[in-house]
Amino acid sequence: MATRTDAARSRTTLFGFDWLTVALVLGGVLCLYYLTPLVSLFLSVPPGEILARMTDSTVVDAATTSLLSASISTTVATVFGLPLAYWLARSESGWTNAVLGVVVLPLVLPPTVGGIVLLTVFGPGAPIGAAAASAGVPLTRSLAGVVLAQTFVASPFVVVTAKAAFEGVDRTLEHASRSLGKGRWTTARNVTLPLAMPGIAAGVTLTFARAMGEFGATMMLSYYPRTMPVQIWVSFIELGLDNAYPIAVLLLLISVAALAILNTVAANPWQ
Amino acid sequence: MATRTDAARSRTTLFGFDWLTVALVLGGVLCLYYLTPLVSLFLSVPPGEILARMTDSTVVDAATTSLLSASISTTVATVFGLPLAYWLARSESGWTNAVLGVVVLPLVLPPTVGGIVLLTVFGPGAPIGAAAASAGVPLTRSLAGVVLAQTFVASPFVVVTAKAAFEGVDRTLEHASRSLGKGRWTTARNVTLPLAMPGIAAGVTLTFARAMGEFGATMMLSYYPRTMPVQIWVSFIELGLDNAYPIAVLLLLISVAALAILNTVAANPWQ
Amino acid sequence: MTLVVDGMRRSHGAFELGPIDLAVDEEVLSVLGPSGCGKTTLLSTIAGTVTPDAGTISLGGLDLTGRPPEKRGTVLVFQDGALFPHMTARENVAYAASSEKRVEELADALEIDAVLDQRADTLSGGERQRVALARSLAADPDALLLDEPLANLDAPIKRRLRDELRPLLASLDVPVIYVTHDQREATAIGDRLAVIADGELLQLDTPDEVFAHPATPFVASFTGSTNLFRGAVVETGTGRALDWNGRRLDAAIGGATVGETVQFCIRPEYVTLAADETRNSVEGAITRRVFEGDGYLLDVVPDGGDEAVRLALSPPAYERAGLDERDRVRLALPADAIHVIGGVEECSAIGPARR
Amino acid sequence: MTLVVDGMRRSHGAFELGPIDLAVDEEVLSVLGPSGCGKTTLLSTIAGTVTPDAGTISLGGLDLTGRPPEKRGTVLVFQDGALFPHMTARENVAYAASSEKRVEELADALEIDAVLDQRADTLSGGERQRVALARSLAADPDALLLDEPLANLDAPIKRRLRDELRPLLASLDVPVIYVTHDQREATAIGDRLAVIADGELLQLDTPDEVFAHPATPFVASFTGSTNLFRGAVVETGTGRALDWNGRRLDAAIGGATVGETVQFCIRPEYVTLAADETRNSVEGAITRRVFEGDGYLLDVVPDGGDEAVRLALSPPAYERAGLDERDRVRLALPADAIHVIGGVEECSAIGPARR
Repeated sequence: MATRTDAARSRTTLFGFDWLTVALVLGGVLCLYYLTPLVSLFLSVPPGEILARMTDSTVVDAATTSLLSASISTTVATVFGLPLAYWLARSESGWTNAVLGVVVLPLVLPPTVGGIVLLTVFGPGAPIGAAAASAGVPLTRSLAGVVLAQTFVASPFVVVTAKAAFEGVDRTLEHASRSLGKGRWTTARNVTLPLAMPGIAAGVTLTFARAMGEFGATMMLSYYPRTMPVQIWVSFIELGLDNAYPIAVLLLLISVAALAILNTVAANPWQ
Repeated sequence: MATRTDAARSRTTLFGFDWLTVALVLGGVLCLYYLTPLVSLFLSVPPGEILARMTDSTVVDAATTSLLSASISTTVATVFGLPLAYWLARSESGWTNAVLGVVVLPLVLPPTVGGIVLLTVFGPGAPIGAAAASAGVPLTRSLAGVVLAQTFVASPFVVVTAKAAFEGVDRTLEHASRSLGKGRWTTARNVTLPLAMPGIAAGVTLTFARAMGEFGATMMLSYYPRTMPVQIWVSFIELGLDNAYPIAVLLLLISVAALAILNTVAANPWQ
Repeated sequence: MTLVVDGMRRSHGAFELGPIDLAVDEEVLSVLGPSGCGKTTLLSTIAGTVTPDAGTISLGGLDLTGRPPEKRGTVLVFQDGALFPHMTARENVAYAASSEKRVEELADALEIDAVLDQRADTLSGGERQRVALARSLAADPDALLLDEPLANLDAPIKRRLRDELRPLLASLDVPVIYVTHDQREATAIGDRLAVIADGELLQLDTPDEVFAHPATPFVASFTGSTNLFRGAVVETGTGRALDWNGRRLDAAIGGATVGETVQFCIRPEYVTLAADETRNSVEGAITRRVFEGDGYLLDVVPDGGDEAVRLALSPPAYERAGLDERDRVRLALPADAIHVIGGVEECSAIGPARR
Repeated sequence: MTLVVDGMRRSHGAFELGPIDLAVDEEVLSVLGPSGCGKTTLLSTIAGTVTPDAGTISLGGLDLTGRPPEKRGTVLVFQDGALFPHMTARENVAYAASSEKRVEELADALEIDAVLDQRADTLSGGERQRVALARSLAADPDALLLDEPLANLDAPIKRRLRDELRPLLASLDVPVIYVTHDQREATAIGDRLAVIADGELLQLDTPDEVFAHPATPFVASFTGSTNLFRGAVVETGTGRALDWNGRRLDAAIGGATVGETVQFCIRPEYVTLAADETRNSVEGAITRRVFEGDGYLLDVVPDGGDEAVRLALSPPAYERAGLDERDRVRLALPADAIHVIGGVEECSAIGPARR
């Protein structure tokens, strides 16, 4: 038997070895495909030149618009999204699946389509949009429009990530707290929220990063005031690739910062 | 003691009730914000008119380009991404975290920035891009460019989702198979892959959906041939909102189909 | 104060618990049953974390049905302690305590002073359960519910905590329900013992009574009465007796009528080695000998039979007898240790379990 | 064929296993230890799913160290069976079997015919382990490694499978290592018994010998020898004896010298009720009585002492004695049942466990 087994074993090893190598090579190529262009960006432009152009008014304006709008969208998403995430995590209602579908749909919807559907409600031709515009609060080509676009596209991230974080908190702990005489709110504040915090922080970070990078829906809803991704497009189309670099570098650094937060204080949902 | 406890209890209930109501209202508003614009799109346009315009050459060309490019990108992402996902799920190497960071970065990077960094490598001004163009395979303003953009932006989805699926397969089962005399490859084929399949299917679905919707990087790399999201933008900007509806409806239906797949044969990663 | 469970039912998918009727005074009621029998669901309905489909639950005359968990005065102790992992042991106890002084008192009583400032998730299993108990007592429970609190502990720690728990729980003077799947734990801790299987309350009595007179074959098997046989009730000159594979066994027959086939059991500890032929004795060969460390189990197949009789001997008794596998012995089955269970039904507990 | 583990070490974070030296012939070696002691790591290094830091593992003279798991001939049986959930029971067994005929044979032997076409994830705990065993045997193991296969089963099923396992494992004629935290299971199944704690092999001997003469206080405590005391070795006219709180106890002293303080233990099953004053007898009051269902435990504090002596009685013996809590009794501690362990060291097992 030892012989039979040994013969079978060698074959497995040889094949196993090849298979492992092929797998590692394929994975390595993919990683290079992600990494090379990022490194290439920094090699393409002299740092001094980029730094000098950071104070250009287009860069400063775009950065201001993006940071302001993304902060507002993220706040709105968190305030409206956290209770929904908790309900999705804990409810035994038959509706959770349907509601989750509604939350996930904007995640799989192309952002340009998101822009189109938002225009059918908030565009100048739609009743709500027209009413708001005549009240002096135009919902397109305005900061409000940017926030509307970013919220639609980015807020599902905080909902699904916080939902997973709440689910990660053992229900037994909540039951224990309730059974010790503490109400729902005391339990949430002292037990659920502290334990879910890293996951919630991850959701907030992802939502902010997604809002900062929002392009498709914003192009439809609010070409002005220009956010950083829109400004990249405009600079590229009007003045050429070089002129898009400063904002691209800024946004890349913000993405790296978001990644750093995910891997430290927050809980990387993909880890 | 009963009295003290009862007094404390009533307070908790009242507050708990209010808190619950507020939470449900906030969550409900967010759901309405996702749902209303989607419904509104269908209310905005007469179905007959949309149907009639589905055969327009712009619609057909854009749909062909999108389906073809997204299929290629998804295949490439799956072939290169699955081995990487398995390695990320199972390796005890200290490198997994760094590699995962490289995979996640494109997920948090704005797609327009993705387009810019790809241009620094594959653009006509870059060595690789120039060499390819002179060999007759231009990597921008071509189907190749679309695939490059979509792969960069969409492939991380299959990696992170399949990674989670592989992690969901109890290692004990793999150890059991190995201990029964089966090699690495037999184990992967008979145990790991079948059990991870719903999660892998989810990753492939998400990657395909994301590739179909890719806009920011594609705008930079390959304005032509026009994919559906690009065509939406062009129709909207050149001919007005109404002309963007047919493709928007098509893409919305594809998104709903993706969602349906996630909730049936595949494993919705957010469930 | 009495905890009363009245006609409580709860179904979940194919599983159905109840109807359960219980009244627990200021005593410790052990609830014994296999995994998935509904023990935990029973506790959860009393604590209010699971809503029953029917029936009422009351404590000291106050109807608890429908009240939220925090307004019931019932405190649950969970299998792994359910300590809040982001807090220290002290913070866990203080979470439920009315004063810092009470925390110190309980830390003394449960001997957790030394670990009071450790984070809960760094405690060992035994320490965790001590802190969980202290936290539960800090909430001044009107009724205490314990869900397998010792299940995941190593043997020596489990033994020690069990011995400490008995007087502690008795001193609380509130209704206590103690759920476990371990028959020794259940008997050692409970004033009374309820046996549950498949969502049904099979027997509720003192531990001695349950062990001596199991109500069903399942109770007999689950409490370790592994000698479970079938026999016919026959008429003898002086009364009724059992006919077991042609052998006559004297026993208290109870309500069974002549001609009926009944199941009867005798605990292995009550079977003895007999010096010579007496009534209720059988002779046969030892077919299996199992050393369990604190005792020996001998399986003896009586001549002409096929069912083995199991006999438990303490190590000194075994050594005195000087027996070995395949030796022939004579066993006495004392008439007063034979318990007739009732009409024949299949006993599922000893076969491969059904879900 | 012999399985040899030689100087094997494996550390993981703060935990260190080994060095372990073992030689297992065609016999069943039980490995007993508390949770986290390194039992599972030991099996994993032998099976090849964990790489040892040092040492070698060989089977039948063939060096296994460094070989992948599938090339070792060692087959692991896991705690919950590790059945492939997407396959039927039959497909699970066939996965490892050389022929359909072998599947049928094993299904017969392990009585799983009835569930053979059920999906593995619908099986009950007992059925799962039967299928897992069949699958392991189907792979024709050169050595079989079992990792707590009965740990999660209900008592009657566990008892029955345990009784079936003993002859089954013995009939394999390959080295078998059976890991468990249950002292009764370990003794019932093993030809020899290894006790491990904190990654260290404390004792390896026949079960009788480990129970009668534990090598360390931990082994004594973990195997249920709860009477663990300290005494001084003194010179008497006729030889050496123990001085225990001023009492003279005859005992086999072994290597300890006069004046040395030693620990000694006596199993509760060997303590007996004495009729009148003899050598090695103590008198005192019963301070605690624990009914465990299949026996009684009595704690007796000898007059003038503070350490309780525990006595285990079978139910009939207890009933014959007619004792109750607080009654005064005289206990005999037979000289040949007292085992002197050696120099004084702290026994951590009975306190709140350290991690």
